[in-house]
Amino acid sequence: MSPTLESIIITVLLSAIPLVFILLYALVTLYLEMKVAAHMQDRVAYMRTGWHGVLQPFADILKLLQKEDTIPAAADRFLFILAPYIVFVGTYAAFAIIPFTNIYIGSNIHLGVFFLIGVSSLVVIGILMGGWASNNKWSIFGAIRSAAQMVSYEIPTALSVLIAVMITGSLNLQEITQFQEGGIQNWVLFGGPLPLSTKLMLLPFTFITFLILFTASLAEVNRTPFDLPEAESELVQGFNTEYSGMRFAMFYLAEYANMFVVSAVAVTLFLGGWSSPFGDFMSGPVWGAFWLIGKAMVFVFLQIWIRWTLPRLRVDQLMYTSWKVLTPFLFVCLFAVGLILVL
Amino acid sequence: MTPQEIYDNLKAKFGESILEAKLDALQPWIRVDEHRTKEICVFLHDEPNFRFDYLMCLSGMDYNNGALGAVYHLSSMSHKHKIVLRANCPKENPRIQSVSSVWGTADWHEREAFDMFGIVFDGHPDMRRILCPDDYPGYPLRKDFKVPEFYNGMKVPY
Amino acid sequence: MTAVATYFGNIFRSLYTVAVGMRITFKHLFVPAVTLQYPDVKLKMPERARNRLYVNIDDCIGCDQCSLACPVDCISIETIKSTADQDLGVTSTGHKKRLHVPKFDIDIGKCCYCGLCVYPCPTECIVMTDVYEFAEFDRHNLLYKFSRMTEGEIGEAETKLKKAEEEAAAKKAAAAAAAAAQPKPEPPKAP
Amino acid sequence: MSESRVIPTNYVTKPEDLKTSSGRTLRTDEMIINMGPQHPSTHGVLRLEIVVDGEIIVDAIPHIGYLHRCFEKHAEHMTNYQQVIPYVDRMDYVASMNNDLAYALAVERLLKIEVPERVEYIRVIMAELQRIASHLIAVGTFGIDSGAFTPFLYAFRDREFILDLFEMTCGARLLYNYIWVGGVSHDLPPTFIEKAKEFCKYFKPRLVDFNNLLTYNEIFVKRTAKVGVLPRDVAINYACSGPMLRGSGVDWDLRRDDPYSVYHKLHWDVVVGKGEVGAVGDCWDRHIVRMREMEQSVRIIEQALEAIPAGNVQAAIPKRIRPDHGEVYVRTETPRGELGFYVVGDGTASPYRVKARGPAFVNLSVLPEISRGAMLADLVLIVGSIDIVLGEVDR
Repeated sequence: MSPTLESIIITVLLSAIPLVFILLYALVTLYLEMKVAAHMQDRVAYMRTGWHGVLQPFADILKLLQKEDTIPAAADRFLFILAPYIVFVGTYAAFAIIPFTNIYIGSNIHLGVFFLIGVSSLVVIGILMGGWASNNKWSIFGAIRSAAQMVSYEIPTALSVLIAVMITGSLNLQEITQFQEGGIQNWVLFGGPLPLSTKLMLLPFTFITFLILFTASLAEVNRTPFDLPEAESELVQGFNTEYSGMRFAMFYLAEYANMFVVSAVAVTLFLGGWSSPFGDFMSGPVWGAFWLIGKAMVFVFLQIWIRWTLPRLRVDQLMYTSWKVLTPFLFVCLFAVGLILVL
Repeated sequence: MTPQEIYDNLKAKFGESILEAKLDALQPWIRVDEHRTKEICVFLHDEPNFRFDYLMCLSGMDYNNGALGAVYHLSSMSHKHKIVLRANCPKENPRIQSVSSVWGTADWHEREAFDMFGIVFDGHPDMRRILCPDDYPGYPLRKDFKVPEFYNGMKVPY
Repeated sequence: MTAVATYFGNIFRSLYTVAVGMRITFKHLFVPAVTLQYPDVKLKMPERARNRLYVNIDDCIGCDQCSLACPVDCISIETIKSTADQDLGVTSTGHKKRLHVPKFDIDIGKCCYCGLCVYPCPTECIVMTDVYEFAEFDRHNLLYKFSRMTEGEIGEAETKLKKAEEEAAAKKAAAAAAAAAQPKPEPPKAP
Repeated sequence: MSESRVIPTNYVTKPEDLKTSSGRTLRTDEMIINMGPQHPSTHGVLRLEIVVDGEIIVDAIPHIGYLHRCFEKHAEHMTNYQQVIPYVDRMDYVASMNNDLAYALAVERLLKIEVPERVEYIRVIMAELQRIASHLIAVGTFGIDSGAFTPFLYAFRDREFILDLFEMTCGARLLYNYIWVGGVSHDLPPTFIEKAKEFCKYFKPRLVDFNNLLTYNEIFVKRTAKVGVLPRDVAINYACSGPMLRGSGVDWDLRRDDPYSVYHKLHWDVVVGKGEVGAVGDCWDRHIVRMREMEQSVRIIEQALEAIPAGNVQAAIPKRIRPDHGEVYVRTETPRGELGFYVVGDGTASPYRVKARGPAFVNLSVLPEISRGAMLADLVLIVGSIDIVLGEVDR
């Protein structure tokens, strides 16, 4: 075979790994969300399908797949069909730059973080397309709300990522993780491997930035308390009201994948990605994957936990928090970190 | 204020439009002329020593002798006294003056009385049926109401 | 300054109350669940539970009290008077049974389970049991027929009744004729 | 959050208002949405025709009648007054014990019957237990309307205790037909008293948990403060009652101001909204009034359980109810407000006319008044805070 054909096959194979990972991960998170939500509400989720409902995620997926996915008569057919795939592409593309271990990364581009910010706004287009195409008043509401929300939360996400990049000095996520290698004290959250004096000065700002990054990423993923686009009690189901069957499954999968992407990026930037917290005790290619996925799952659990505790914000409060609370704080942190690094 | 005093004041103020009263009943009531109910109610509502600011219940009635009627149960929160007003009207052309401008709650009560008995309240902002569908034949709570056999082509059982 | 105070006050209160809320839900992760796995673990019904109706037809004297008391008229009873020679026996509560009950139907689909029919029954033959799993695939099966009289018995009771009525009618006619024939010759006796 | 948010009055943009840079008029129009009978947060089959300009509501027109079951027509065709009680149960199916109590009191006032002391105490205990159960549903669904799903399940877990108590006494869990004209159908079972005490002890810490999780949560507070503000005089003019009225700061409770049964013998205080968070009479006030009313109800139940005398509960049940000509309007305090029955007797055994004045029907009529200028997400909360049950609205 000609070398180009070979490289194409290799890249296809390499890109298939995250897809397999997403499917496995989605099953686990579906089960996790179901069980955690149930036990937090003093009830027991499914116990019938398999031991303690283990097979329920498969049952859900199968149900969604074999369900008839209707297209509303007055819907804009082409956009309606395209929307879920755009949303999934937006999420799946972000997997390319997450460094799972020191040897494996989708594509080791030097503008990883820049690419991430660009791709995650693709999701907004997909949601807008879905909301507009289903020709339903509620979905229009959901779509417009989610557009406003996503756009206004791009700013805090981008700023907090900028602060992390300022501390580490490179846009390539692999290098960022290598910068943080060598135990917990080198994590960016605790000031990175800089001399102790700068670390101590950096500490409060990196904590605030990490907290803001996590909150803003909650809004990116449309999770409570920012789940206005699909607010059950007001907009029935928001932009995916008219979707059913396979397309709804695609939206669903995209949301779960997005949950992982967001927590994986937060972990890579601030908590040292695949580097183990005990220096080089448990580090190595296989351990690296374990550490990254473990830390990311902790944050996925945190998102689920928040979802079943907090009520929902109103649209104007949503905007208020983004523009008047998160962004000003980040400017202060940006200025302070810049100053400290220069000293 | 005992019902007797209320009756005397009303008789003094409105004279002939206070038609009859039964003050020894379990709950004393006064019957008023149905074309001046609004004035009487405004008087009852604004008069300082009456101050009937709470219309508890307005119910339509079919007296089964060719007369329909509306019964107003009024109470005052400050003075803690109650009175019952009645306004009757003939079955052929049932019209009573609306009091929805005096008490906001009368708006929906009067629409229900219209829906159930067919009593039209003059001066009501939005006189249409509230519970039954708009094209429902007849007024259900009248004593001589026959349940229609078919409604919009649907067979009404029983 | 108050604007800045409220600004930071809001942020602090939001973080604090969110943390309090999350502590509560986390605590509930370790509280045992309250759900019962229904088909395996059944809730014990108290003895006054009002679910399915049951009629002990032997004790029923056909007095129609329960169908009068029912607000939704879901009980329909038909009775045939028994003639003198038939002895229907005595109910467990000592009431003499004088009526055959060929038809005692309760449409449990219409019943509103209010229990008003249980109180007026003199022989307490209608009872609300605590059986609540009586769903049916066909609505017509919800019409419970409690009477156990076969077609033959009903036919026989009817013919007997008709015969007894004819005799009674004949006897009354004869007595009336006889009474009409006698009054003149018999002078009123002295008191 | 922006405290001084002035709700725009003229939010309807007229076509000539908006000019694009090139001078063309940008025509904007309002959208009419049907928050139709089938909607996750209308608490039943209520249709709200909302005229919306963007997210701000220009007008909300409620359409009711989808659950109209002709209660009043049924009541006139019953063969005796006792048979109306199962229908009264089904009117406000969330607080049916209070409905029975209201109807029974009305007919007893008509027949001028005196009820033994023990029955009065049983009725107070049952009514207050039902108030807690009904408030738990109201508060739980209010949490769901604002997006928090967990409080609803905690509320239902606690409500199961009360339903078990009811089932132990009268055999049914939702529609009881327990309070009859002149008494109650069964006397309390022997284990009832200490089981009820056990519930009171169990329930108090649960309320504190519930408040910390939902009521004092800053997001919930921001969602409900200054939303759907019902001023005092509008509340009285629209004859609102119950938590709607007390939420607006009016100190009015029928159990104290128009006393019936043995409430005058028990000590408890009326909870009034004081606008601790936003304005007086907003959604949060109505919510906190319901929460604190539950604590008062527990206090009442404990006192009533102590003071319950012995006696025959079926003593005053009349064999044949034949009231002479007369009419009576009796009102009682149900969880949603003032439920009044106007019963007219005409000498026969079946009632001539029974008019039920449902509190939810009246409280709902004030909805257009308080939801103008609110946002769509607020309308959901305003409907939730009014706590309507469509069985009672439509009768």
